[in-house]
Parts: sequence; C-alpha cells; structure tokens
Amino acid sequence: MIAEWLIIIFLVIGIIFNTLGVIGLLRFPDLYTRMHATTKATTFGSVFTTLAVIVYSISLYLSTIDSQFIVLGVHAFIAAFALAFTNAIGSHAIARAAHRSGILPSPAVVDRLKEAGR
Amino acid sequence: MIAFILTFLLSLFVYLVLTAGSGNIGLWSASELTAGIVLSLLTAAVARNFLCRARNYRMANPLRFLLIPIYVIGPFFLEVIKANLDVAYRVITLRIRPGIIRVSSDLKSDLGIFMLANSITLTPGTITVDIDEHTHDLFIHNINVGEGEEAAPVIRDHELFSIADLPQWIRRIAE
Amino acid sequence: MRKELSVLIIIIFGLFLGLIALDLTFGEPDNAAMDDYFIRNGQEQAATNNIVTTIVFDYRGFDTLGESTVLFTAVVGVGLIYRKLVRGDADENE
Amino acid sequence: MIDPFYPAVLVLVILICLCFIRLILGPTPGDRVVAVDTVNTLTVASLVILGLIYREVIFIDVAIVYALLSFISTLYIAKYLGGEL
Amino acid sequence: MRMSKIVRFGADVLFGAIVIFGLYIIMHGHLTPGGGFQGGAVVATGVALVIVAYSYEEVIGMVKKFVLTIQESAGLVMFAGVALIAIGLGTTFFFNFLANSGSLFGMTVPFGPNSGELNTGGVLPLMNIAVGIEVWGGLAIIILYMLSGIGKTEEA
Amino acid sequence: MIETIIHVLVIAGLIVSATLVYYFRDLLAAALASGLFSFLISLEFYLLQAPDVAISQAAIGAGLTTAIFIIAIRSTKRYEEDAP
Repeated sequence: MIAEWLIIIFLVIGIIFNTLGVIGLLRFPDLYTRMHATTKATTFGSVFTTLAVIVYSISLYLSTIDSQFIVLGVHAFIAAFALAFTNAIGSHAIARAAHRSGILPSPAVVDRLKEAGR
Repeated sequence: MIAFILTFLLSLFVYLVLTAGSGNIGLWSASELTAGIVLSLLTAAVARNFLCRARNYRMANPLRFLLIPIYVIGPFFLEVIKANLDVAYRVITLRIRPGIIRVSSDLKSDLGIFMLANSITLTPGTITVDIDEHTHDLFIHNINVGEGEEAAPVIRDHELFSIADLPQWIRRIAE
Repeated sequence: MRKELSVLIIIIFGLFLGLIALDLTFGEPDNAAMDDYFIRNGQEQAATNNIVTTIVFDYRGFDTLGESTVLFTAVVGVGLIYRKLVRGDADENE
Repeated sequence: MIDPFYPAVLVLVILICLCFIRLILGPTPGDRVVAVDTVNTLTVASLVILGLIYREVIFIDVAIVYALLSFISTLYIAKYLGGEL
Repeated sequence: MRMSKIVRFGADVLFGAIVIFGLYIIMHGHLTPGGGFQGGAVVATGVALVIVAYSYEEVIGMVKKFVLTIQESAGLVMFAGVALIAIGLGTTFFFNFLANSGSLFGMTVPFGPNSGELNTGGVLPLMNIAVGIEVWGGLAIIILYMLSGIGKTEEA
Repeated sequence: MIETIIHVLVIAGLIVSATLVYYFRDLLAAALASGLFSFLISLEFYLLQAPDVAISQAAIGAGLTTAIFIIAIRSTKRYEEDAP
C-alpha cells in the first residue's frame, strides 16, 4: 500500500518537474536561462520517474520472489545514473560552444568570461 | 600496470552489477564470472590509458570510493532539491537576474574539478560555461546574481552553496 | 502553382496510404507457416533464448555474411577515397 | 487502482511534442541543440517506464544505451558550433 | 582542437564504461536484445566519443588506425571461418555444430520462457563476437578517415 | 486507448521532424532534425516491442550518423544555397 503511494508521489513529482523544464524551455528569454530549466529540472524529473520504477520493481520482488525484478531495478538505476552524468557534461559543452560562437547572454548584469577575453 | 589492474577491477565491477542475479555463486553463475573476467581483461587492455590518464592513483583508496555515494545521496541531493525548487520558482515568475561570474577554487586534480563542475551544473541555479585550463577558475552562468555580487571580480566556491559545503566534501574525496 | 499541386498530390497520396493502413492488422500475417516453425523449434535447435539472433545468425546466416561484406566494402571505399589525403604527398595524377 | 504508468508516458510524449516548438522557433542553433537534448532526457525517462510496463528486464538495456550514446551527437554539434572541429 | 577539461575527463571515464557495456551486449547477444552488430556499434560510438573530446593529433596517438583495420578484417575472416569449420566437419555451411553438444557454449536450454544461461547457443556467440569485432573496427575507422579529411582541407 | 494516443503522437512527431529536415536551410539544423528523427523512430520501435532494432537505431542513427553528418558539413559548407 505504501509502495503504491510512493510510486504515485514520485511519478507526480517527476512529471511536474519535467513539465516545468519544458515550460522554461519555451518561456525563458535566452539560451543560458533555457539551459537552466532543461538541465536541472528535466534531469531531476527523469531521476524521480526512474525512482518510481525502482520502487515498483522492489515491491514486485517482494510480492513475487522473482530475481528478475531486482535486475530491472538495478538496470533502471544505472540508466538514471548515466542520464545525470551525461546531461551535466553535455550541457556544459553546449554552453561553452554557444559562448565561443558569439551568443552572449542577452539580459546579463555581468559577463566575466567576455571580460577575460576568451 | 597499476592502471591496467584498476581498469580491470572497475570494469569487472560494472559487468557484475549489470549481470547480477544470474546464478548461485553469490549472485552470479560460473559462466558469467568467467566471461566477466575475460571481457574485463579486454576492456583493460583497450582503455587502460584512458581511465588513469593522469597517473594519479589517489582514488585507488576504497575509503574515498565509499565517500562518493554518501556524497551523492546526502548533501548533493539536498542541494539538488533546493536548486530545483528555485528553478521552478523562476520558471513561474520569470524573476531572473542572469550573469556570468568567475569562481575560483583551489582544487588541483582532474576528478576534483570534474566533480565540482558537474555539481555546479546540476545544483544551485548555475551552469559551468568555461574553465581556465591553467588556474582552474570556473566561469559560471548564474541565473540570479545576488545584489552586489557582480562587483566582485572573483568569488570563492563555497559561497555558491547554502545548505551544505559541497567543495569541502569534494576536497575530502578527491584531494 | 506547381507547389500547390505537389502539396495536393502529397495529401491525396497520404490519405490513400492511410486508408490502406486502416485495413492492416499487425502481428497476424497470412503466410505464417515459416514463422510458426521458427518460433516452435528455434529455441530447441539452436539452444538459444533470443529467436531474433537465432534467425539472423543461424537460419539466415548468409544474409548476415552479405551484410558484413557490405560494411567491409564501405570501409574499403572510404579508405580508398581518403587515402591520398592521409598520406599528404602529391600524386602523379594531380 | 488505476495503472499510473501509462498516463505518465502519455504526458512525457506530449512534452516531447512541445519541445518541437522550440526546435522550430529557436533563433540560434544553440537553442535547437538544447531542445534536442531535452527530447533525449524525456525519451530516456519514458523508455524506462515503458520497460516496466512491458515487464521485460531486457528492455531497460535500450534505455542505458540511449542515455550513454545520445549525448555524443550533442558533443559533436557543440564542438562544431564552438569552431573547434 | 581539444574540448574543455571537463569533457575530456568525462570522456575518459565514460569510454571504459561504454566499452564494457558494448562487450556485455555482444556477449549476451543470444540471450537479450542486441548482438554483434548493435554491440559493435555501441563500442564504435565510444571511440567516436574519444575522437570528439580530443584533437586529431592526439587521437591518432591513442587510437591506432592499423589496429582497427586488422580488427575489421579479422572479424570478417573469423565469421566466415566459423561457418567454414562446419563444412570441415562434414555438415553444411553455417551449420550450428556446437549446439547441444556439451562443450563450449554447448549447454541445452530448457524449453519455454526462462532467463537464460550464458553458456548456450552453439556457434551463435562466436559469430556475435566476430561481427562485433568487425563492426567496432569498421565504424570507428570510417569516422577516423573522415576526420583526417578535415585536417587536410584546412591546411590547403 | 492511451497506447494508441501515444503511437499517434510519436508518429506525428516523426512526420514533423522529417518535414523540418526538408525545410531548414541551415544544414546544421537539418542534421539536428534528422538526429531527432532517429531518436523518435527508436522510441517508436521500442513501442512496437522491437528492442534489437531500437538499440541499433539509437547507436547508428542517433550517434554515428549525426557525427558523420557534422563532419561532412564541417568539410563542405553550412548553408544550403538556393536552387539555380
């Protein structure tokens, strides 16, 4: 019973943050702020939906003693880990490339990177 | 040689995690263990110059490895939750004050810089934009530069985080 | 004029294909005798759980051989194209 | 109790379709790359959930492959945009 | 040119993970989805990750074109060789002579749905390995060759 | 029912991205859209329960083909010219 509520809560949190990420992607004014929304919110949301999957697989394992559900949970965990790892690197690469290609942050109070002459 | 052994052990660990629950020697069957050892030897032969490129074997200490999951589950996750609530607030209200600031850290090792940069990207309203290859200063796009912070040419790394002192944790793990 | 006509033709063709797709049923082909044979005997004859691999490498091994040859030929072709550029010396043809 | 997983996948797919707006509008190529990156993340999430729906362990491997490899094309595009390729 | 330090370190860590994961897909080709072609493509994409993270001059010191060529040919030869051994044993081309024999990869599987055992499948794992080696070498060397073309046009 | 809606949405996304490949004059954006097409068709294969094809599509179509396209664009030129 508690597992079902946990699944619902995790799924709802994940969906809410994914939605916020996409809304931020559509709403923010320039590239860097959009990247804030997509990187943080969608990674967090996807990790939470994966957590729901892990909780469900554990509850399935407890009800039917079948070791393949443990394998399912472990693989889902590896997928979430790889997702967080690669998303961080990828967004850093995009931000660096955008700044090098001349896209400056349009509303910005300070830009130390441009002052550093890079 | 040490690089070979370390890569072998790490890849064997990954393979055993992937194939857990296949038999009854522990969690694995005999053929999976044999195949894991052979494939890990192959991986070590291919990738030994990649994983230990810096020839810095400080991370071979298992205690440091145990600290990484504690770091990820504990302080890092709290910061992630706070950062996401912050981003949610800014998505809804559009109250932003962006800017690129310069952050200095006295981390030296590659792993330390890597962990700090990724923690900064995933946590407190900031994205790592660029890195100075010599002084290891990070250029960071902050979505909400605090009042008066734009005047300071360089800010320290622990001033970014509010709940837990993540750079201190990283220093404990990687330095 | 030509653009509008081509858009019209595309729309008519798409509707036509859509009407055809309404009649199709997935997963129930008419000539299924061979499929049934593979599904029934594949696990036993090749001692494998993955029927797809059994078909690709065992029953239809020649296909895979041809596919590998195609990849090999592609690599040889790419190597031939870039050979001079790699070596970097002026050939007598240039 | 309703199965909550299928509606979750439906919402994720709708979000994927919303990302197309940024892909079409995006003034710079950087915005388009960000949109595609978002689609990757959402797709991995829906792949994991679908693997659970089908009750197949082996399906999750696809999600791992996807998560590991989808950012390589992002890296190539970023390297080209930065003028470093 | 090389990319930033963060990307380079991430590529170094991820390369080992992608290689072991691709080898896992190749090795379990007869049990799980995937197989030689898919696993080889995964490993080749890992090589592409190393190529994108470093500059071309550094890459040709790390990834040897000669080794990849040898791999590509050896995979095809091994694939055809396994099929030819079956002729040598007096059966037909591509006959699965190792299945249910009790030797290497020769265990029998129980009928019906089960999670599988690695030591089954006859010659299928060998063929998976052969195709995996070939695809790894082939796809990686295509990207290397195309990249070498860029370096030359820039100077000219 | 929900499964049908998911199929329809994914296929609509496929059609939109394939059209975008045609309409973008910036070849970099076209390569991006074709990568997106590969991602979505991998998802569709997964929905049709063909994980073998999904893996090979994710690895070849999404990873390597985009890389080869980008390298090719780098060695030629980025913007498509109007037809004479």
